[in-house]
Amino acid sequence: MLTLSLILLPIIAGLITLAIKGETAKTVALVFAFAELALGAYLYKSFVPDATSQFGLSYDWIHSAGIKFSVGVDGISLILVFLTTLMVPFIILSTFGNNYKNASNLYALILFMQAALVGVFTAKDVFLFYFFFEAALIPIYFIAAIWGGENRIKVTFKFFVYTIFGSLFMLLALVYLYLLTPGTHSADINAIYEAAKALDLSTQSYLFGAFFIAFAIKMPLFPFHTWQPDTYVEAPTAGTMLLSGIMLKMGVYGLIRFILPIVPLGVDQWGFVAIILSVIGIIYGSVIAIQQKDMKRLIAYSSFAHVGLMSAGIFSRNLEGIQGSLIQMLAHGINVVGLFFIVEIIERRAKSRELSLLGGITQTTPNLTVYFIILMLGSVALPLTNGFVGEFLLLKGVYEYNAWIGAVAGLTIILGAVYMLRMVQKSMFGITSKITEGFTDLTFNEKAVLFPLSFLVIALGIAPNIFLKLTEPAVSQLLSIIK
Amino acid sequence: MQQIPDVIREIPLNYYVWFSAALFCIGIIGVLTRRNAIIIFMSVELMLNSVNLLLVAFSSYKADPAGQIFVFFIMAVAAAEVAVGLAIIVMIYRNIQTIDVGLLNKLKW
Amino acid sequence: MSLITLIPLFPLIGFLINGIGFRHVPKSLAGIISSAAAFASFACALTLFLGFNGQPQIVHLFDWITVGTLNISMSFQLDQLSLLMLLIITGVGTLIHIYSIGYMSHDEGFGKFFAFLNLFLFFMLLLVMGSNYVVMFIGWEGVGLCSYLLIGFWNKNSNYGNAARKAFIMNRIGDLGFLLGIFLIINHFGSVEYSEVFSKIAEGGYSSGDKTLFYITILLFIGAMGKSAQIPLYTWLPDAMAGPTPVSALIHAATMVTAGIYMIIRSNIMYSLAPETLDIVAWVGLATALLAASIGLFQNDIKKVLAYSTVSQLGYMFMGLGVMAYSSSFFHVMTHAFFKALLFLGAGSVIHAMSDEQDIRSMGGLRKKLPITFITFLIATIAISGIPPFAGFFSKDEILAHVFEHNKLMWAFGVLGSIMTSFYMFRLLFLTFFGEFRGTEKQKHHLHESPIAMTAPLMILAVLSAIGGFFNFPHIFGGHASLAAFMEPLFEQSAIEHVAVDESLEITLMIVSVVAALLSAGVAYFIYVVKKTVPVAEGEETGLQKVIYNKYYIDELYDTLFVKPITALSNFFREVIEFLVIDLIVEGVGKLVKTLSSEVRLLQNGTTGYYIFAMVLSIAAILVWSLKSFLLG
Amino acid sequence: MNAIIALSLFGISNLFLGFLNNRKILLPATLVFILIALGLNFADWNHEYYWFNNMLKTNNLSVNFVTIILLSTFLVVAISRSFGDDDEHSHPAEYYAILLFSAVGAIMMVTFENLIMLFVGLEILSVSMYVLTGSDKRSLRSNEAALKYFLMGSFATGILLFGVALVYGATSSFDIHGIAQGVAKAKEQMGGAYGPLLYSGVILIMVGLLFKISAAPFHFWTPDVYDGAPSIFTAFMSTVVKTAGVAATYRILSISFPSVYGLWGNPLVYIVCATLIIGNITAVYQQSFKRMLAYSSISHAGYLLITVLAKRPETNSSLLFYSLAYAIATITAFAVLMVVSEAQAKNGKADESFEALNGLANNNPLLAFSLTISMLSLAGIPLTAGFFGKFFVFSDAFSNPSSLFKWILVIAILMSTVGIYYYFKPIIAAYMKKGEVAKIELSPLYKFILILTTTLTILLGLAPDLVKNIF
Repeated sequence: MLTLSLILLPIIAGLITLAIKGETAKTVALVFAFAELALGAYLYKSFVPDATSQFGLSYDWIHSAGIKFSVGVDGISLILVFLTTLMVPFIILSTFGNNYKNASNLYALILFMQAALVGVFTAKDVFLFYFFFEAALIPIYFIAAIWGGENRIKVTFKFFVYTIFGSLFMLLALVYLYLLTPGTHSADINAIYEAAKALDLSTQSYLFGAFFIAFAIKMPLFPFHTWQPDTYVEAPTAGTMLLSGIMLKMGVYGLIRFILPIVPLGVDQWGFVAIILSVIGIIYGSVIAIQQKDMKRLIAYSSFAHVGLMSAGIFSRNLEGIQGSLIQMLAHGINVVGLFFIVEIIERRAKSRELSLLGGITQTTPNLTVYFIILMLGSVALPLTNGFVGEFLLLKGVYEYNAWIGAVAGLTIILGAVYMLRMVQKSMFGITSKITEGFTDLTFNEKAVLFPLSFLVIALGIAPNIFLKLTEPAVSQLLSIIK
Repeated sequence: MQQIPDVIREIPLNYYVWFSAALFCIGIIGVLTRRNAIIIFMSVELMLNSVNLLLVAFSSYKADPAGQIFVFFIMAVAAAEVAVGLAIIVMIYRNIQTIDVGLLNKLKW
Repeated sequence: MSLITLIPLFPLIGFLINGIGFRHVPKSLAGIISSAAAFASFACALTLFLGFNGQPQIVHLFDWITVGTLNISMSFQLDQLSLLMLLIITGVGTLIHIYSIGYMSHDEGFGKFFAFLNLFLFFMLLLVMGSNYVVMFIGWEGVGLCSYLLIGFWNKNSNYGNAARKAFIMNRIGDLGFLLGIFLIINHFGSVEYSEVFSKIAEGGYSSGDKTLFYITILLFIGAMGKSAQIPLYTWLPDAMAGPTPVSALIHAATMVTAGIYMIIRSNIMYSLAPETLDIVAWVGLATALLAASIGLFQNDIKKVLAYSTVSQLGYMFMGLGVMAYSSSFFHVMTHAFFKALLFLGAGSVIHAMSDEQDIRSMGGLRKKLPITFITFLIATIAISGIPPFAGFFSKDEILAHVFEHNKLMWAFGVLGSIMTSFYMFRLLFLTFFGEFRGTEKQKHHLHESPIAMTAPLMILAVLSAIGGFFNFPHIFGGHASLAAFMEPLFEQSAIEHVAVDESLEITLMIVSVVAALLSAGVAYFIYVVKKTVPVAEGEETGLQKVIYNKYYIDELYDTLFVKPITALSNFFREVIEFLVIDLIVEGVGKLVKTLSSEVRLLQNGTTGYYIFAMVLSIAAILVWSLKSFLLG
Repeated sequence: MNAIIALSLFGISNLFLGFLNNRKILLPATLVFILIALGLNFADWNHEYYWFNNMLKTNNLSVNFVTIILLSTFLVVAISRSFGDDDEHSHPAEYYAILLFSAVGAIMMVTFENLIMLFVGLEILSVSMYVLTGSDKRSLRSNEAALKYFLMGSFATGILLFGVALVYGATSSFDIHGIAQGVAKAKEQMGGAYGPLLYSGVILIMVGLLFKISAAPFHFWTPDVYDGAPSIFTAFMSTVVKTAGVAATYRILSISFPSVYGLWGNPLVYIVCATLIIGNITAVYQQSFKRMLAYSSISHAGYLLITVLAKRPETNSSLLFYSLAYAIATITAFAVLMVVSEAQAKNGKADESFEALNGLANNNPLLAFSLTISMLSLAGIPLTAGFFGKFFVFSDAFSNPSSLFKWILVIAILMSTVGIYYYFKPIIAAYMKKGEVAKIELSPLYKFILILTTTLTILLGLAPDLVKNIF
């Protein structure tokens, strides 16, 4: 029931928000988002840390086809559900400084998106998963395409078509697997796992390809990423936060939930290629980020690089890699939302994100610098920040898979520092420029977003075990399925 | 006094089939080569008649009245089609003073 | 709460108070809070030291990262090594905090500065107190962060910012090595706890030259290279002088940069089993010592000279480590902390007096105006030059003696290095404090001795620099080598070859190096005091001098080798791969569909006859194809 | 089956109502008629009856198809807005009557048990459509469309009939089950082989029907006719006619010719692929919303035919679901297209290009929203009925062991992606392009229909079992 309410509450909230016009809409949306967060926290609190799927619930959905509306939360889901419920209130709050046209629609879409995301992370029926996986795309498309920047139409469209293209292949794979299940067929994820055991290598390779394209585009991995920087740049910041903070985790989650257990032989065969692509992505994204002039684009590429590491960790298929990717998903969500918000704050005041035009912000708005540096540290994985735990475990996982690849992937900690420090320096330090002179101090709303996020950066860095303990049984079980 | 079906059966069935097929093809060729809407339409009618012939022949050979009943349906429906078809052709003629189908290519791409 | 936990806690609290409220905590209070925090830690450390019973204590705080069988706990280990480091860090740290109250009094970022200093202390303490490699890594990176923040403290100047970034990034290169080393340790020993890892090695029957240990040690050493500024990762340290002078003293001389030495001593059991690594360590140390010393010969920035000197001294320490003279190296760490901190603080005092002038060509004759500074600076110079009986003499000669046993050639180079050390230090001393004042009138008018907050630490450090050598007074002079004895348990499990030192030989060696140092000091005196030579102005150097003055163009070399190619690569990726290859393929598919569409739609040409023709043709094709068996017989 | 009789009578009464000189009454009357017919149709639920000397047969499947047909007719009539109340050149009574008659033809096409009924039904439908296509007598486009449709349609009828005659010759029956028996018998007699008579007959029947559902390469009439015909009739054609055509094709191929699957299945595979590719690819370039919908209807014929090919018992329900989802979405799209193109008319000519939709969302959120949902449904995006339509179709196709299907699916997927490209054009125009569409006043009925279809689309997209269980 709890899981269902987690999905339904945002939908109801969205509908209510839609009905309310004007300024109150955002407050209503925020209140509901916090209510959802409370539910999420309750979920987290009531979760028993073992490998089982909890708070399960199953209704017949498409009875004739054995497809169920079946949801449940295990450790892996939990961390992502928690991330989703956690970030959305901040994302909504982060928009308070802006005046959007038809704002109630925007907030409703954000809430709908949240429902779909929670759905993706809790679905236990593969078609339900696919359903939410695609459904999540619609709100974000509209958010980005209606409230976005100048090139939004072309860019978001490319994003939409590209991602749908990928996921259609996943649909094919899912249908194929579904038809393998015995009897009147079932789309339950465990039944699919069972059915997939009998597959031979070549079939698994095809399925691997189908799943991989879907998730690789969603995350995105090199070389499927061209939609990503453009979309991040053009989308309104709330959209960018949703995309990078939560939505790309759908792809990562898919790797863990689908590719690893369903096509283990396929991963044996092609996992190496996937890891190589991921690692190329890390280096490629980082190196490009070094020279970016637009802050948003810079963070977009950095996010691209980070996701590459997560994927590499997952494909190395050991406990550290997967645990690392889970904790890193949480951390990356927090960091990237925070960083994008900082860009948004700067853009609100300076009307520009160009690094060459900024500088010296710390002299007018020192608080911003503090938050920026904390978030930046999370992003460059300084120990005792959230990013470190994830990167440490991920790199460890990749290193265990292959020391050389691990070493190359490790370059991320160097390159990450290079571009992040560059960004901080060019924007915050130096002498003030014409557009940064008149910066006003942070507003209460802005602080209300940045402070908790920064707090989380450090808290999660100090006490990652809170989450690692919750996910470990589920991950171990997953690994036992693979072996 | 021979029964009509017997008369029909004096000619081998294959001949009917080939003849109808030939007639049908002539109709098709007519449709393909002519530009005048009326003549095209007549060619279509020719095709229908070849069908009628074939049906009647089969009907006789199989001693099954259903084929001939079908022919009646075809004739009736064809008449309706003629009515509508000619009305359309007239309507076009009124508008552009020609019934050359080659000129009617404004709707394309 | 145990005393051990309190040690890092005090600076953390100090950081939080000053950090959160650095605009609100009154200036007078900020410095006092910070210094008190540092002193409280020192007091704790001292209490622990005095009550230390020789048994390592481990304080387990909480499990930090647990994954499967790997458990990385947040726990502290208190043993001989960490105790000594604690004393140095908190002791010197406290002095520098106090000094900073005076030095930074005019700076608007006063509170922020102390917050950072406290934060640095916190991380440095974590580094040395951690009971496992990962906690060490926390401190390792944390001090790197503080170093970054403090180098770029005056953030309006973008050159300082660049220097800060350079420091952080170069450190990160080393950190990657460290991290990979940790991974290898986990893979092989399943734990990162020192106690477990070392006991596994001790019991595991690893033979000398073991491959795994070689890799581990070399990776860890890469980490040490970054933090302790060894070739090839040393160029950040001279640039780091952009930070306020107390920072240079604390971080870039006394404490942080010695973290690499700490790490190797901590891991001595592994290094002792990896002779190849030790060779590398020794030679890298030697090369660094010589290179940095030679650059130091011609620098004109007072802090730059000291910076290169630091790099050079660190090189000595590594050289000592390379010959397994761990306790000697540590001894040098300790004495170096005293005299180098003192030198920097003295330099700070000079700079303070000179209104932020750092070029020694504009100084001269300051000994009258700054008597305390001068005397303390003199003591430190003597100490670093290795002239008895001051601290540097004992520690450096201990290292050199061990080096001699190991490799005579190396020893010869070492002596050459100490000749250069003595030369540039005295050159610095003479140019700064002797002769005539060469600065502007305004500066001359402004000259004054520093306030008591600054001079008191100078004096304390001067005393330590003078007597520091007696902490490990060698046997040949009738001492007990008490430091070495104290540290002995650390090396119990280590396979150190103990070569009996021939006493007469040792004394000979000492005499050689002391004489060499004195000679070179004399030459410096001759050139800069007697002949009153002043280094030529910027850009007028010639020949070798020019090359050395420009630091052998290493920075330019790195720029060409790494920075420019990466920048070019970045542009290449962005402009060529990203837009011309990948995007073009993706967009190309879209364009292809569009083009196809515009072609395919032409099939729909609007002619009825054509449409019917197409139909007939298709029907014919289908019929022929389906009936081909009949048609072909 | 009383629905057929009732509808015929209602059609005639409609003609009489035309004399009343009160156009207002026509629309509600027709709607009531259709609802009555729908009610009568449900009376056949769970009964298998043969009618008219075994010429027609009703069962649940046919009831479902008839329901879809009548529902589509109802919706189309409801959005007809009395064909412009002030237009003296329009003849609403006749139009409604003809629509009702065509519905009769369509019903016959889904219930036929005898090829005579198939032919009659097909012709009722086709001839009615010729008339309606040309109903805008003064528009040259309408004229041209009518003539093209008429000439090609009658040609196709000829092809169909020739095929019927040949099959009759081979099997001695017009009864679809009789034909199946005849085919089996022929198989027996000829030792597993079939004569060219049967072969050619099957192919020609299939072609004749494929023409009606505009499968490539027999699709050429579709874009021109859909484009030229008045929008309201285009809506009818692309829904009712297509549904009936697919149902008829499915019925005859699956009942009469399952034993010669190889014969019609192999060419159909290529036809399906060609349909998918041509329909989708060509739609990309279109600048006219209406013409795009024409190509879209071609592409959907391709998806529908996949179910015909798949030949599984579940195919029924997939086919029904897809048809329903497609019909609802298409009618919604046309509903929006009609009002917007009229509101944006330039020089008295309705503007059917995508540009006409620019900025629609600003003043007409309902229209824009309905349009969006319908486009999403046509594109097969989740949350809409179209997604499950595609999903069921793909499942059917996948369960067929033939490896050819995997390639069809790959093409179908690629083409679905292409589909998104053009289905999003109107959405983008409505929400993101700059432009101004004055607030369009909609009648309550129109609004109701838009809301109804949109709700249905979403509802079916969330809970397909609502109807899937029935099918």
